[in-house]
Amino acid sequence: MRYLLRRLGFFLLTLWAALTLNFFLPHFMPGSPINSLRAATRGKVPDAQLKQILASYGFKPDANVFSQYWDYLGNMLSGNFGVSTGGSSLGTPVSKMIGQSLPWTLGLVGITTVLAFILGSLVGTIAAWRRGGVVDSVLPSVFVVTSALPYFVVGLFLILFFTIDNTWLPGSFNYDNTIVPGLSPGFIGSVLQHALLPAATLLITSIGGWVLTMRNNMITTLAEDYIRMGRAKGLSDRKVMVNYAARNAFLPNLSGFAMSIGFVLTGAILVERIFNYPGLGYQLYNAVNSIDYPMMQALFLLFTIAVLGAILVCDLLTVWLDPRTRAKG
Amino acid sequence: MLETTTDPNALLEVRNLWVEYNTPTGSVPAVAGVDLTLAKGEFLGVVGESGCGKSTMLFGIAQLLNPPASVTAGEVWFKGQNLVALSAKSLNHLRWRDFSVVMQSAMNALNPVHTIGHQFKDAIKAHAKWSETEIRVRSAEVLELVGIDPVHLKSYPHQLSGGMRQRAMIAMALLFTPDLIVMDEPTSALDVVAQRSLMAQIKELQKQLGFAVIFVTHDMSLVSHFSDRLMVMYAGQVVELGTTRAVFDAPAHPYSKGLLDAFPSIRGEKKRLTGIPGAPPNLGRPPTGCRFHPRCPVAMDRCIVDEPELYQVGAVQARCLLHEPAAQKVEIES
Amino acid sequence: MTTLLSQPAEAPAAPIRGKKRGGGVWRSFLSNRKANFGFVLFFVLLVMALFPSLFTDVDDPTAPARFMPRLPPSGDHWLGTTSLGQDVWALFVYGAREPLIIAVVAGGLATIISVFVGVSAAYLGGVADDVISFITNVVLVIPTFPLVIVLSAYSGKPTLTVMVSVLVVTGWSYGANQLRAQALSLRNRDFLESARVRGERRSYIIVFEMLPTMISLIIANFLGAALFSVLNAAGLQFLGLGDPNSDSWGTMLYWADSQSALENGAEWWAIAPALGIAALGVAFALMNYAFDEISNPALRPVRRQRGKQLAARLRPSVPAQAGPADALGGE
Amino acid sequence: STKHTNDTSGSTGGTSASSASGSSSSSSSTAPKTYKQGGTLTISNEQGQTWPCAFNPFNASNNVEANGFIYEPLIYINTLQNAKETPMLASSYQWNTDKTAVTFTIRDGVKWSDGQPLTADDVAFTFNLMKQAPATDLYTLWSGAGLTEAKASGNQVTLTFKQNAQVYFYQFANLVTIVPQHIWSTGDAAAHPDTWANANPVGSGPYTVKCTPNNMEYKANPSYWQPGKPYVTTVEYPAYLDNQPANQDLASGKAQWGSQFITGIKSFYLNKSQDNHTWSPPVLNVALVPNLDPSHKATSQLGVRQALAYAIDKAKVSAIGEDGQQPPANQSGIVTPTFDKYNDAAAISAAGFDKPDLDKAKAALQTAGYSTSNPLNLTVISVQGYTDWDASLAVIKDELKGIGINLTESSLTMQTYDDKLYKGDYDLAYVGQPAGGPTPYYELREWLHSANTAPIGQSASAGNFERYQNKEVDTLLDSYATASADDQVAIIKKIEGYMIKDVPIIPVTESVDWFQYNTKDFGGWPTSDNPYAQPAAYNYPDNEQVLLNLFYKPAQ
Amino acid sequence: MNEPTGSELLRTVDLTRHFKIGGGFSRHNLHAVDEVNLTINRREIVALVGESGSGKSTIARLLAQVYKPTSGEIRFEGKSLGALRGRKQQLAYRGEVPMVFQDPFASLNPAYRVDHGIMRGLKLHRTELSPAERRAEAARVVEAVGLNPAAEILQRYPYELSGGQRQRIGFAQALAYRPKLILADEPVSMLDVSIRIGLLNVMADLRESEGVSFLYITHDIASARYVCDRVMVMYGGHIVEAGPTEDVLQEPKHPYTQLLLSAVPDPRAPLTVDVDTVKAEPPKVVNPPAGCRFRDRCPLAEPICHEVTPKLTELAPGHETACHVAQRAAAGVAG
Ligand SMILES: Nc1ncnc2c1ncn2[C@@H]1O[C@H](COP(=O)(O)OP(=O)(O)OP(=O)(O)O)[C@@H](O)[C@H]1O
Ligand SMILES: Nc1ncnc2c1ncn2[C@@H]1O[C@H](COP(=O)(O)OP(=O)(O)OP(=O)(O)O)[C@@H](O)[C@H]1O
Ligand SMILES: [Mg+2]
Ligand SMILES: [Mg+2]
Repeated sequence: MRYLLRRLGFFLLTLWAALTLNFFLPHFMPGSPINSLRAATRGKVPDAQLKQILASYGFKPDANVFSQYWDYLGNMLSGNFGVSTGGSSLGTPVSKMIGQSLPWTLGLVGITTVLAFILGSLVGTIAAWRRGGVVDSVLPSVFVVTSALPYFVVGLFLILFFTIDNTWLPGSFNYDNTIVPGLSPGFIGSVLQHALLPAATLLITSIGGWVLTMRNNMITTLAEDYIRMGRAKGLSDRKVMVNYAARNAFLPNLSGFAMSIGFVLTGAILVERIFNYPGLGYQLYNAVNSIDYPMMQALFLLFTIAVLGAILVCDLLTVWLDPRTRAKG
Repeated sequence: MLETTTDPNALLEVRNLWVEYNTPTGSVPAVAGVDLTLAKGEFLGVVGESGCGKSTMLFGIAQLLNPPASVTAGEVWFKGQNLVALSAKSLNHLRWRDFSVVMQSAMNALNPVHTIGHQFKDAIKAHAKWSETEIRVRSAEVLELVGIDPVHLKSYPHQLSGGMRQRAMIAMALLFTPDLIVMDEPTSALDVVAQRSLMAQIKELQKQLGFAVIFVTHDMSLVSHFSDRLMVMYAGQVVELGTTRAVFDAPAHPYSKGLLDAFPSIRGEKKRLTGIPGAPPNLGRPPTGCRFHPRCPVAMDRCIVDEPELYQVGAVQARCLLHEPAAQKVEIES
Repeated sequence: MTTLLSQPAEAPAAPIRGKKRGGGVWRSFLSNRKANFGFVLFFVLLVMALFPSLFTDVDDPTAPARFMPRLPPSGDHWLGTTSLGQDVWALFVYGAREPLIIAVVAGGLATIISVFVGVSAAYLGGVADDVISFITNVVLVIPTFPLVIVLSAYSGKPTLTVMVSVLVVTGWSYGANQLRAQALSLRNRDFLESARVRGERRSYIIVFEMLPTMISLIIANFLGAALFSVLNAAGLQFLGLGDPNSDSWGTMLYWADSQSALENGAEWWAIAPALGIAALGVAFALMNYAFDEISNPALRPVRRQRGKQLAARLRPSVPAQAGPADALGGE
Repeated sequence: STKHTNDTSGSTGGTSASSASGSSSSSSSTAPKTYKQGGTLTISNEQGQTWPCAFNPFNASNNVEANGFIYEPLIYINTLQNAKETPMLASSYQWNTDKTAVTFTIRDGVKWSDGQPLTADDVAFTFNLMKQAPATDLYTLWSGAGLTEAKASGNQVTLTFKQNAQVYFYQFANLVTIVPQHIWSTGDAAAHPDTWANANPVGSGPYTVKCTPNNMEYKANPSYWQPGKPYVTTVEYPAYLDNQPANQDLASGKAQWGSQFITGIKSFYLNKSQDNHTWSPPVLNVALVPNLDPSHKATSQLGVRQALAYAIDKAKVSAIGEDGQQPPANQSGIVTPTFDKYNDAAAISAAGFDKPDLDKAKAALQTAGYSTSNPLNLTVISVQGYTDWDASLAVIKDELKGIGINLTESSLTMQTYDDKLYKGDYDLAYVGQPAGGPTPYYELREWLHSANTAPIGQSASAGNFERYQNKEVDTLLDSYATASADDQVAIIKKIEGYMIKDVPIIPVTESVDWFQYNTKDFGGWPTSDNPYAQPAAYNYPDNEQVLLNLFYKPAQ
Repeated sequence: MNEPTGSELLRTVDLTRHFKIGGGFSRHNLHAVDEVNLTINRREIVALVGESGSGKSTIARLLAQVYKPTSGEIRFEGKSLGALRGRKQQLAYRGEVPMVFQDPFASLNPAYRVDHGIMRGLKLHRTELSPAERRAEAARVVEAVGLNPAAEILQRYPYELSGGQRQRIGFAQALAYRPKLILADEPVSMLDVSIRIGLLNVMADLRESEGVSFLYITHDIASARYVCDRVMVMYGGHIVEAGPTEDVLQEPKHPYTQLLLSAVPDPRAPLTVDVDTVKAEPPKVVNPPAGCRFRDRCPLAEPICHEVTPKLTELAPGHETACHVAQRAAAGVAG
């Protein structure tokens, strides 16, 4: 339990640190949202008026930084993210914008990431188990290569092949705009169809790492005496592989998985940009481009919480799966 | 070569067993033609310096080799079946019911993420269709047999002390009361007192339950009081084999003699001991002729060329040209 | 707090047994197929970056309107021309330099910081360690790429220096954590205590006793950081957060993307730099993985040799080629 | 690129229902032609963002989605046709003599989409709302233009100003759209008229809307006051996050009304179908802006500026940097052909600015003390992400090298760029003037009036970034407001003289209203022959005019 | 080296070392070494035996100044180590009392050739030597521990040496300083019996030829008997018995020593009866209560053993024991 308490302490401290960073980073950025607003209004509105508008949306650049900081902390903790000051989304509540994108990112990135992790671990397990087989002799090289491919390279080639050279699959958006969202099969099919290429991009680039680490962990684990012991006991191969080897080899991967959520977000930004997928990554890209502080801060917070949450979940899982951590101070 | 026909009394017969490690620099025969017969209920000690192939031989017998090691020649007859040729399925059938294994370090040999009870259950379920109650009863029974409170069935390995873990391992090996238990240095991680107590316990159980034991160690004195027969290995080969007493009283091979001379005694007379000069050979390139000749104090010229076999020398067998029946007998100075 | 995020399994705990010290690392490196392939790839790109004029006649590849726009690949323009009338092959060749500089400089600096932070945290211990590793963990936890985006937007002017600094600022934490774990495992190793008992100073122990034994992890870290830098820099440039006037693969992609090169019959404008970045990334990843294999021999490829077994059965009981015993001096 | 003809007097447009469709060329002033309703039109205009689904016309950042479709102005003023006026919600208007008060007569029979009638009270309410909540006063009518009172009486509304307000007519009549009092005077709308989302807008315009983040679906308003209109029953407006898919949908014919830049438009779009057309009328200037402050040694010298103006091959910049889609600009500062009437082409060619002339450039540079052997190093700031600018500057850089100017481009984030531009912290800047109006006056005033500048270090956000100060120009500009139409042309031409003489800025290309259209199923598009409105979908209230003219061919 | 054999070289006075374990909310004190008084004389090999975790290594590390004592002091040649001032004096002590580490695989830096440690040591502790002399000296000590040819061995990497060779390099390193006392922490535990005896012989020879004293830490009582003049037995952080080797082995007075001796297998001795299963409960050293730490395993435990910690008392000449029962028995005999 102490272990968990300490982790919780770490969680909160990091959250605070991230919040603080979130606050100060954008505030030290030059410029102000007024510029992007000017662009959005195509110069039809005078600057003085733009300032007035921003102020009416709660943007007060000249207020005392520390009082702003306290306000900010309070707002963030109470989930009051304010309204966007971004170019074409001025005045839209940030929570609404995030609410619109979050499901897409969660669905696309979340599912693919977990899928990549599970699939990768599975492939890694089998490769290590069949050590020396044909599969194992080519797998590492293949996955070293795929894990080094940049998201946009894979995305680009998929687009080139599937949407430009052939128009087999849609290369942008989250669903066909002509379909009214709902639980209709057409809509769901469209969503799946649109998710296919970006998901494949994420999968291709992220699965390799998991295959490799799982394989390596498995190899280390397979050399352990308890594996031999499992075999000596006459357990079935599957049981030894899953219950004895994979179960143990998997544990160190869990924390790695949690840490990787941060990198996954990288993927999300690039992939969503390449595939015009209206998720959080895209929102961040826009927010940065239009100096949309409230949006940036909320997204940052969200990302940090995502990573921290993933770490916490993986910690819990580890504690659940590994009795040794329960004893650890 | 010992030309054995299947001995009806023998529980285990190993014939010309070769185990090789396939390494990038070539193949390393870590077990080179081991022959061995084990009777029912017998306690066989296997000793030798580190790296001489004891563990490899054990795993070769139990068919537990991991790549890159594999049995490249030989047969292992156990209860009328050749384990080497057996399919994985029928091998699994024999495992644990008929022969079980206790490994060196109990910390590593117990799966850290499952309770002791769970691991017992795994073993039972793989071989028998017992009810949960039967499983629990039997597990508790064997734990009590080795002197551990059955509450520890619910414990994870890391919650037990080293000695307890070792005993839990032995308890697990006894689940089906097999005919043969193979032990690879089961006490080396323990301290002297705990070691002694565990040895005594093993011996006690063996007497009580009548299983045969192959006990591997590098500490000759450890098995001196417990084993019926002793097998001395050097560089992948059996160099001496005989009853424990006979080997201790009159070691026939210079290597066994050297090993014995390397032990200071706590009671006997205090004299200067010498040990064996040099280091064990690299098994990838073993010396020609007698593998022990570079370190042998009584090596002869022909030892460099001629490869000795196991010769009967009184009560023991020894792999030394000094004991070659045809050759002239030369006494070893002691 | 201190050990919360240290990677339990990944940090190779022991300075590795077997042949791999000093010259050993290099030797093992040379005998590793993946390492070789990665290194050759890297070397080719390096030569291209150092001597671009060997590969193309065009000396100012970014100058617009030197050629007809959107020419298909031909003998004159191996990869065609861009819609701004530049030679794609020339852009590609000259574009190798910046990613390489970023990889080496950013990777190198990040590694230096990692080593410094990681080792001092481990060695200082106590509160200092707690504080340092807390900071490390915060940097580690905060999603990097968004931070990179914000930082590079913050810097205003996307010069190479800015890009490198941003990558260094965000790139050191992972390595620091790993090195800290390794240094911690080394901290009470007998050979360090031996040096302490010998009477060596702290600084000497850290620099001359500890660091040399971490060399393969440091190299691996450098390769990892370089890979991270290449990918992130390319990502940034692709998003338009780089200097659009520089000639770099990431920038090329950005241009290609904004000029719809794929749809407009200048595919190579996008494909070439994409392949270049991928090649550079793969080179680092291969070398990095090779280092894993070197430091953990268990990972090396094994081949099952069933055929040999039969041969062995037929073999005389003593290997024929056995020579005189290995003379180990002194005993 | 395309040759534009300009026949301002002869063309009609607006409410008089043009007969011009994309394929039929002639425009006529014959009786209005009507069409049957039908069809679904898709707009492709890259937004970079999903739709916020907010339709507050006072929200400057996204009122493009509400104005024109849902909310309408009093009078529509067409920039492309010499400020030709079309009465919308106001059927007519009347200035007082000194042009300090204007009275609009509000059209009868106009209904809000919820069935309530639109009255003069609604109009007065709209203007008074701006006074009450200054954030809604987007065009600073109360604070800047001197509006003092907005009063309704009967079907008339009178706006009273402190001074002659003629030049603000464009804003208050054309840009301000009218909202219903019965909605905006209660609840959240009344409490925060500036920030209220207005998710289900009630307007008087031709369409009503149903919005999801990915798509806005505009449906023809059955109770629209122009009977039978709009002809197109449904307009889809998907949220394109990026150019690529937006362009793709245009090229494939999935979308018919495009409003963004397409690289390689010929092969990418025009060649894909003979129904695909483009006509992007220029409206403003993109200029190389020198810093005229004496602290900037090189650029404050006339010789250097002249050298720049002589050396730059605007046609080449246009062709390569802008893919030929933004025409080359004039040193006079007049956007042609849009404002041809004002352009003094003779003066330009007399000064030698009509074509690049390297010799003249070298000579001019020599007067400032620079030459190829003693080159001048200059840095030009531009905005990160504007790849067409990057490309244009690369061309310019290449040309300037030949006369002895080494140009370095410094591509900055929008924020840094603006900061430097406004505060005067640059040598050269590549600038697109953001605002304009129905005559060149609006743009030139921004560029040149000394009221719009500020000392170095202070923000000159009103448009005179180069810090040009010339009393005579100021006087000329100030006299424009009260001058007669003919005098106004003369005034502009005089100002052009200063542009040519002083070279305060060097216009390079003309930014355009991006427009692509497909004539397979839809007719009634604005064309160069019938420029009845600015054609880009993002231009309000022009978009309403287009929407009112479009019709679905298969339904006819 | 001209001091008389047997005069006191090092002594500890109530040497105590506690470790704080657990962090945050629960702090515990682990008593690794408690009030240890021991003496090492010149030209003497003293064995320190005891079960795993009894605090043997901790004592060695305290003496080597790797750890600071929690309380108590160490006197070397009559001077308290606490009184050492400045790096120079510290260095001097380190030169005179080097340590040989337990694990031959871990105690040489794998990144350097094996001469590294020796040459560094010489540079630090024998500053008078020129580089050439240092090399010669390195060769000399390497040969002194029986490694030939020295020059070649010195140029190898640790991985190129066998365990026994490495262990000897450790010794050579210690020897190079011309030390007075070598702290050898289980220097042979990892070695095969055949190699082990060779190293023990090296120790005995060094005492003879160079007059070096040793603190020889081991589990293996038989090997202690083989080379040592005196034996100290540790249990749970306390020294429970100390005395001349033969005395202690022939007449163990502490029940733990007796247990230990009975557990040592000896192929040469006749088979003894099996020891009864001993409940191998480890001693409580975390926040230990007063009393004898062996009492829970002790067949002779009495109520007093639970309350009073027995002190080391001389029960025979030079033979001390910390056991209430033994002390009473001895007193009974005496009285
Ligand atoms: N994976 C391997 N690859 C190559 N050679 C190996 C491998 N594992 C073991 N060997 C070699 O096989 C020989 C026998 O090893 P084994 O483990 O059987 O020795 P052992 O007698 O059990 O030693 P110990 O007493 O140290 O346990 C050793 O010389 C070793 O060098
Ligand atoms: N640095 C440390 N921090 C905390 N506890 C320690 C530390 N060093 C030793 N201990 C504890 O002190 C006790 C004595 O340890 P020590 O290493 O001295 O035993 P030992 O007799 O040398 O055992 P072994 O024979 O296993 O080497 C043990 O319980 C150990 O866990
Ligand atoms: Mg072994
Ligand atoms: Mg110890």
